[in-house]
Amino acid sequence: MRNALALLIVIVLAGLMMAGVSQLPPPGSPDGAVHRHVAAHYIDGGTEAGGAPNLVTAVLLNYRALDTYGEVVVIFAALVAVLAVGLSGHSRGPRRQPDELPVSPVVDRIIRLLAPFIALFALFMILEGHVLPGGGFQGGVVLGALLILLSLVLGPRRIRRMLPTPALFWTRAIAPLVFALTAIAGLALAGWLFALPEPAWLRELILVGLELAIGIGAALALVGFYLSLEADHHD
Amino acid sequence: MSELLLTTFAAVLIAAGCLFFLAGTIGLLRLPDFYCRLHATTKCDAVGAVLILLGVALIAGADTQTVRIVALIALIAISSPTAGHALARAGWHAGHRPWTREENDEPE
Amino acid sequence: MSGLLWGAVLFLLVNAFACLGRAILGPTLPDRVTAANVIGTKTVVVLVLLGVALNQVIWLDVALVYGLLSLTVSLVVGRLIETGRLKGLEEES
Amino acid sequence: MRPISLIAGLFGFWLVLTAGLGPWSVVLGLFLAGGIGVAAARLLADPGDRPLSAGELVGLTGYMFRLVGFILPAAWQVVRLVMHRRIDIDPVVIEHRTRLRRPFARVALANSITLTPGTHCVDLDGDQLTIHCLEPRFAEPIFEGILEERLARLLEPKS
Repeated sequence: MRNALALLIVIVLAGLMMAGVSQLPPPGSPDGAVHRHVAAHYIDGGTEAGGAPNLVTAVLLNYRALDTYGEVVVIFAALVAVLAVGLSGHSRGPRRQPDELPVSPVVDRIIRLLAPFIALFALFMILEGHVLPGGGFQGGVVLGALLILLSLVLGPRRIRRMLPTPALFWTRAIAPLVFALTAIAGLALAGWLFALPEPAWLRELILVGLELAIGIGAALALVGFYLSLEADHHD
Repeated sequence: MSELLLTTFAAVLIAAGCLFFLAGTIGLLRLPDFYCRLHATTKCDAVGAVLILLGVALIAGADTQTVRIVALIALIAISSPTAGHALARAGWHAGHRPWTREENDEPE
Repeated sequence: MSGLLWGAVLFLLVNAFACLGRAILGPTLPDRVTAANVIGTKTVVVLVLLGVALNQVIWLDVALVYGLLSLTVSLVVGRLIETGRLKGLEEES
Repeated sequence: MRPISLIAGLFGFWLVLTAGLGPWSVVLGLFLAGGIGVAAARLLADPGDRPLSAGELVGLTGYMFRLVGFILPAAWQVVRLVMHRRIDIDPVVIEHRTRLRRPFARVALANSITLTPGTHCVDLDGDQLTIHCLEPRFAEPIFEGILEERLARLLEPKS
């Protein structure tokens, strides 16, 4: 019964969405409103006003910074929800002895070989993310994957020790916090949310800071998911 | 002329890669148990992906794209057998018993 | 030439959907993860093909990210199954 | 890997990734490669093994190219196998004791076995390899030890 209800809701929502999509101008058609007014304006002044060398980043972190802020908050909320569920499972779950079975030596050695390159790739995505389109989030996801792989090799305990709980508690929230600070600073100094200050290098620095916050937030969300799953029956 | 030759060669590589991917898919669907399916997918995925990426690298020519494709080829060549091994070992230690011909005279 | 790339993309997508059949049929969790792993490899190749066909270098970076994530998923789920945190053999209802 | 060759390799990878992004990114790359190299040497060094040297890595790359001679027939064999109307296999699981002593050499052997025809490495524990074979005859090349011979020459020089 509940399944049928859920299916009905999904079908209705999907129908509404499809109806909405069918009203959109065909993608790429030059006479859609988006292409005639908004896009032209972005392309004309986007790089200069946005402070980022890349147009996609300028749109993501400046023109649509409020949207991005919303996305960051959604990810953070998902992390909080999973941690809440995971922690309740933790207290009920049967206690198990620490692993008898060591990780496969093949997996272990291959991770040891690849990890430095994955780390460099993650930092590349985060730090150069404002030059190339949309890097911070992907970079953070790779960083999170790297931490999870390292926890296979070094054991989750050592990863937990590397990320001590109080620091982790606040850095998990780093992305929403940094975004909120930027927004409020813009409001206070220039009169509107997410206003960026004048010298170009300062703008670029702030954008790198935002990318770093997104990246670290994404990484810790991923690691948080994994560690709560890992801790479920054990330790 | 040599351009045509290069494109033809790239096309052959990509087509061969697609053939191997198809074999991997059929193997995944038809073979009788998890270990046999891993045989098919690990080998065919590694070979198919590397062949297609080589073909694409030929088309892209010397470019920033090509070095990334080479990095991807190295990643797949290392990760494909490792992932195959990790999954096989997982099944093995979870107690998954391999399919044998004596027990199941009729395959599939 | 770009027709060749698009043809390969289409072919691989059809293949990926066929692999989805194994992910749905199972019957065990390792089978499903294997299917997911295979689909991941195909996705990486499709991203590269599209990146070259549309001349977008960034898609190759996305392909690298996707390949790394696909490897991570296989290794981590494999580890969770072999230490018994995920039950690998029960047929799900 | 040894810290020096690791840092060099990381910096090369950085240059490849950032091609054409300007002088500051080169400085940043040197800094990051150095930092990651030192951290990896402290955190990720294999406790039971000496690090791989640059020469051994080059040797391994060459080994992988020669392995193609095994991998292509392996994939082709799968193609022929699955296209048959009736799949004719007789899988067995065998154990093999390798004479390779270096952990990384054993890992390389396990992955090579996974890519050679009809065999798939299921477990590696010490010197004990558990191998799933599609048919018993595919195990023969492993017992002959061609791959072990090559890996021993590359990674375990008699000194």
